[in-house]
Amino acid sequence: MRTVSYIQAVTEAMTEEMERDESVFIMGEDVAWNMMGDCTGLVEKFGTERVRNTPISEAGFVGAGAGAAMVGMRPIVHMLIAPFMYVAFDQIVSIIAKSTYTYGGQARLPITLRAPMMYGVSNAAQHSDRPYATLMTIPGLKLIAPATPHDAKGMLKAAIRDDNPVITFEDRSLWGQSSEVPDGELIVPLGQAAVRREGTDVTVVTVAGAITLGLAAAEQLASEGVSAEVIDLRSIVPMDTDTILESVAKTGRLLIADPAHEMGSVASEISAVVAQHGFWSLQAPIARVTTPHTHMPFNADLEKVLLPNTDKIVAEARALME
Amino acid sequence: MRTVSYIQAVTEAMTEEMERDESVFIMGEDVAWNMMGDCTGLVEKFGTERVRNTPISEAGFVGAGAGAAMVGMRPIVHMLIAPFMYVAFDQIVSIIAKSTYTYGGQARLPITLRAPMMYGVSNAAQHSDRPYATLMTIPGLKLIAPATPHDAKGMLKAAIRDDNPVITFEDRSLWGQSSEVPDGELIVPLGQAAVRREGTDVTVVTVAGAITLGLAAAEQLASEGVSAEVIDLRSIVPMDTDTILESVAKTGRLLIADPAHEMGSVASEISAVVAQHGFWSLQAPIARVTTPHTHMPFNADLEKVLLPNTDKIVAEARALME
Amino acid sequence: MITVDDDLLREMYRRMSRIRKFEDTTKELLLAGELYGAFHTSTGQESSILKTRNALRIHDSMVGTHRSHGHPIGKGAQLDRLLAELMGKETGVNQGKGGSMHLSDFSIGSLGETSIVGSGLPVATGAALAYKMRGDDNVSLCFFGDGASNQGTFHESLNLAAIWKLPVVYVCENNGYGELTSAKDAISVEDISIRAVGYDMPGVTVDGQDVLAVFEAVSEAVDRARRGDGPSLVETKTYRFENHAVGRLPEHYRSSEEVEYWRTERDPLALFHQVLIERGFDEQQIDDLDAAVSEEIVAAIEFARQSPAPPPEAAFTHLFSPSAG
Amino acid sequence: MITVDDDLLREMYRRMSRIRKFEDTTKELLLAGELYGAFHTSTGQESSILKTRNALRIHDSMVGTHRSHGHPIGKGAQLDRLLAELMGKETGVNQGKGGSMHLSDFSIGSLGETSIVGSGLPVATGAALAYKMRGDDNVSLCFFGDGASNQGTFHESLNLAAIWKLPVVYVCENNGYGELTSAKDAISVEDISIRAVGYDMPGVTVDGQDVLAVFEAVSEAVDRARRGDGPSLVETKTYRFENHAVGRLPEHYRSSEEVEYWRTERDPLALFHQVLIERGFDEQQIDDLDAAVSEEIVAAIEFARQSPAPPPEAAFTHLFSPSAG
Ligand SMILES: Cc1ncc(C[n+]2csc(CCOP(=O)(O)OP(=O)(O)O)c2C)c(N)n1
Ligand SMILES: Cc1ncc(C[n+]2csc(CCOP(=O)(O)OP(=O)(O)O)c2C)c(N)n1
Ligand SMILES: [Mg+2]
Ligand SMILES: [Mg+2]
Repeated sequence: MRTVSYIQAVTEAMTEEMERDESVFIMGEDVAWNMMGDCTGLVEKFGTERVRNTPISEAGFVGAGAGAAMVGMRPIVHMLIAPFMYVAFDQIVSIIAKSTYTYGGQARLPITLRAPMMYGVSNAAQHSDRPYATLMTIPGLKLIAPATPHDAKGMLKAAIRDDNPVITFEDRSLWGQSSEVPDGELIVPLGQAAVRREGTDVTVVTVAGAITLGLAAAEQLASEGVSAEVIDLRSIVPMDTDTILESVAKTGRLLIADPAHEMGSVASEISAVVAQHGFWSLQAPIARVTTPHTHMPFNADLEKVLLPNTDKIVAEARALME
Repeated sequence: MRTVSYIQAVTEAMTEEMERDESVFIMGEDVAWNMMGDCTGLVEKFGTERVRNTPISEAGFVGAGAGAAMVGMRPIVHMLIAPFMYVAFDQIVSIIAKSTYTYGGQARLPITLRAPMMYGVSNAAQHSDRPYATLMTIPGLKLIAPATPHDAKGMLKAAIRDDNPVITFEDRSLWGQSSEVPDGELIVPLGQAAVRREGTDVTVVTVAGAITLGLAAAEQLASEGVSAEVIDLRSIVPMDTDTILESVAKTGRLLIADPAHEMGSVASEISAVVAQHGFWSLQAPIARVTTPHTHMPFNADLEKVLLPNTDKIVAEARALME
Repeated sequence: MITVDDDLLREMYRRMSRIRKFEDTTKELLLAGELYGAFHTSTGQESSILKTRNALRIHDSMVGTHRSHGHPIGKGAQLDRLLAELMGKETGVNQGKGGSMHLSDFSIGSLGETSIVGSGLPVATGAALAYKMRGDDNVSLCFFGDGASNQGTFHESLNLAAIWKLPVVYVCENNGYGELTSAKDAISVEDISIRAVGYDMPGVTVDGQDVLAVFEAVSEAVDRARRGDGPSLVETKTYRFENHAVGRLPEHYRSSEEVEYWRTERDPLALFHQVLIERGFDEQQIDDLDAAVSEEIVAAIEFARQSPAPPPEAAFTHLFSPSAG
Repeated sequence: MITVDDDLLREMYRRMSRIRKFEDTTKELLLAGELYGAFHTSTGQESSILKTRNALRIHDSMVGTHRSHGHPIGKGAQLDRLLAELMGKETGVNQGKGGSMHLSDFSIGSLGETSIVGSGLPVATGAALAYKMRGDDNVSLCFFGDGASNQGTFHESLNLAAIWKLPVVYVCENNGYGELTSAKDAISVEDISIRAVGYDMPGVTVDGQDVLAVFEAVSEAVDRARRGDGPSLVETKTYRFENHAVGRLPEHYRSSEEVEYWRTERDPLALFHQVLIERGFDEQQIDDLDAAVSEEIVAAIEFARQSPAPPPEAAFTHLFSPSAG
């Protein structure tokens, strides 16, 4: 075991997979320059053909990733910041998500899109989205949001090896966090949620960086005598509804903490699944702690007004216990 | 009162608003040729400047609509088929949805996007999406799905007069349906659901063309002694959650019929709202009758397997009554 | 000047005839209600489509458009599985999931036709990127229409291919219209090939009804790509004899004289027939080629009709590829 | 050749000085922690930005980019409300909602800067469409970078403007880099202006550090647009003195010699200073202009610092415009 930061874990995953398989390569804006600090050492090891800078042409290079994947490569496409996917949206939806189905299984799309999310850092509306819910509406994509260095490494490696398109939403509020990662090979299968803390009174499901808030809230709730079970969703599609339903069967209460906008959120989807398939376990309403349906402002204090935080989670959880 | 088809109602709305206000114009692919039959008489009345054919450049002309709106025009942009919005997705999200907020209210975006949806007609995956749920995740857009000729006219006129971006999802399964529309001015305010049939046992909320299925199901349920209240959502954003919550307070049961894919659907959002704010009224799980999380196949029978229908609604409603 | 021997001439004619007869058949079956879906035929564009074996190898790939029946045929696909696909059958090349706008055949390098206008250009560019990275000498062929040349993906793809010197040939089939809109009203230049200047790549416009002219231009571009000298843009001026979508939509956007002129004076099959005669073929030889194709078509119809429909569960398969991941 | 009288020279210098001093100040305040956000400054690009009153009227509009501090200033915006915006204050031109990447001032025709690279081109094109449809003689000015010229929106916008003959001038500020990537590695042509050929519109490349050259090229394009003769593409070769984003990111992608060269030999302010002297201004006159600008800056800092922060409820306002609809 070593202590590794999230961003290092991401670099390790890419490095190991590129070493292992020649068909893996990374492309994106300024990746060869290691602009974001997440490609350290890659260009030195693999050269600028396999660590490939692209022009600012998201539709073009995302679609080129799809084409390369269809003939046998395994591209990692670096989106720089998640909302830049909007520029390439049609390629993601109409080509990447749909080709395997439309061509009756003839096409394989082993492509990984890395979509780091920046929010809460005064980048204003155009740069601060957390668009996993937007993409959840599109069948044919696997969506993940690893929340620990361990998962950042193991899930990214699984994503790269997956023969299907995977979009990995890296919450940049986690990039700097460090924790234990085993030496040697590490693969974390996609599609499984992780129980991060066991509890009996209320289930708190967290999405992406909300894990930090969820664990802090659980700590505080514990001091008030409320036992929260904290589940890190990790994989958005496929969604591990079994783990959530089992937990709710035990606790009878559900709160979902999700940094994205409330309407159509992953929080809403989880709520709907439980309201349909876990209804008889519920002893209280299902609470969603999300960002209200408005944009991210530039002003730092205004942004804080909108985003989920520990206090909001604690308050909602308390209300469920009444 | 006259009997008018949905598509005629749409044409009337555009004609009247273009007569009323010189700043209203329509652009899109082949609109001047009346390709889809929904622009009958427009080019003869208003000429090719105001009924403007565009090249196949969705990002370009949708964004141009935004720019024209910012300096005082009121464009109606015809998307032809809803999924073509993906090609213009960044302009819709980053510019149209966000500019009013980002510029602190300086920008007005009185633009209407008409997004006809074709599904169930063997157009295969790329042409058959019903992407209102995808866009619901984006704050700053008003989304409507009128389901009667009356609303098609009155809501489209309200949309054109609205100083904000409105996307109107026209379900083409409704285009050919006719019913009564009053003579003279007709404005239907956005943001209000409509109770289409009163009932006491179960609330059936329908989205877009699902109204046809919902009403047929209610008829059948009535013959089995189950009284269904059918609510036509009409406006997706803003969503009239009050009307839904009131109905559920009365019936204690909720089923949502939505032709879109289940994950992240409008059905899921409605369910989450009720599970959070109407929980104590609920006597049964919340049922969603939607399209499973997979793409639309070309084969007509396979497509039918996936789409909601009356039988599925009746069966789910029955299960709620047990 | 590339030499075209008799064998090659014969093969070219055979492929054109296959496309023509396939399209005539599909139109008939559609109007008779046996086929369905949004249906865009290639009749009139056969020359423009054709890339016979010398220009393109089996390992080379191609990407098509919504007007796609002809493209896999041009590359050598079997007609029976294509027709079965149009009937939505399990034996269809896409197992009934794709239909008219997505005919494909990965086994012969047809990576599928995509019906979002302009969306295929990045895909073809990416296939070329793979070939270049792997160091094999495959070439990627990319079809798109005049209308598609106004999509942003055109610009981004050509720029990418140019800076990376990718082995890709962009073939713009300019049939004069995008849906109902004339290219003249939608495109800022007369010849789309001039846009190649903006990417520092060769651009050429050829008579799309003259199969030998198309063959020469494309062969040159393919050779160039295969040599590692980078991408090219080839524009073929052609015409679609049928309406945008068969059996749908108004026809008021173009004159019947114009359609008539192209059908009678500029029919690529008739023009090529003429060439064959000049090159010493006799009518009998040509009739024999046509007859063989007709037999293939009859067999294809039979195959498609006899094939089973996919079972209901098939709606759920192929969302993902089976994967260890 | 456009004549530039002394008044105009003075005004040009004043605006350049305003941009330079504003940027020097914002950089200082940022590094001192008083400002925040992703921060792209225009230092070095002042000439390229400048469109003084004769070229552009108040009713003409402009659309900028993420590197946007200079653009509204160039069009005559007040510094105090811009600086207040960078501090996130209620008095900011965007009421604290936009920040560094969205400085705007609709009151003087700055329709806002948009930070998604390339996203402003359709918007500027649409403003021009409105002007044309209304028959007024406004012109729309569109700024974008070398990097942005590879986005699909560039292609689609220029084609739209060309076929519709819209009164829009596309000004590409080619500062040699998009983030860390050299234009040489990302763009398939040496001069971006050659891409105008693909749209049948005039395209010209000028020395972006020579304000008079920029002024002349842009004035000509603006006049042409105003006359109803359609769009143009003007490329200004310029350089950003600071890193892509101030206080962030590595600087290893370009040599310090290169930066030094541009700072010392190709500083647009110093070059213009020279011109003014040649045109008969004395140092005192120039000092006076600078001093007046410095005073304006001091006042702007004071104003921004004293201004209140927006109240928490402000997070919820402006999602929609108030509307009867
Ligand atoms: C992005 C997108 N916009 C619009 C359409 C509708 N559409 C289908 S075919 C077509 C015309 C395409 O014209 P062109 O590229 O010239 O091809 P052609 O049909 O002439 O072969 C259009 C607009 C579409 N399929 N995709
Ligand atoms: C669509 C999109 N992709 C990537 C980015 C990240 N980004 C911000 S500025 C920039 C470089 C832009 O280069 P250029 O257009 O030359 O403008 P400059 O910064 O040189 O003024 C990039 C890639 C972005 N903001 N938007
Ligand atoms: Mg065409
Ligand atoms: Mg630049």
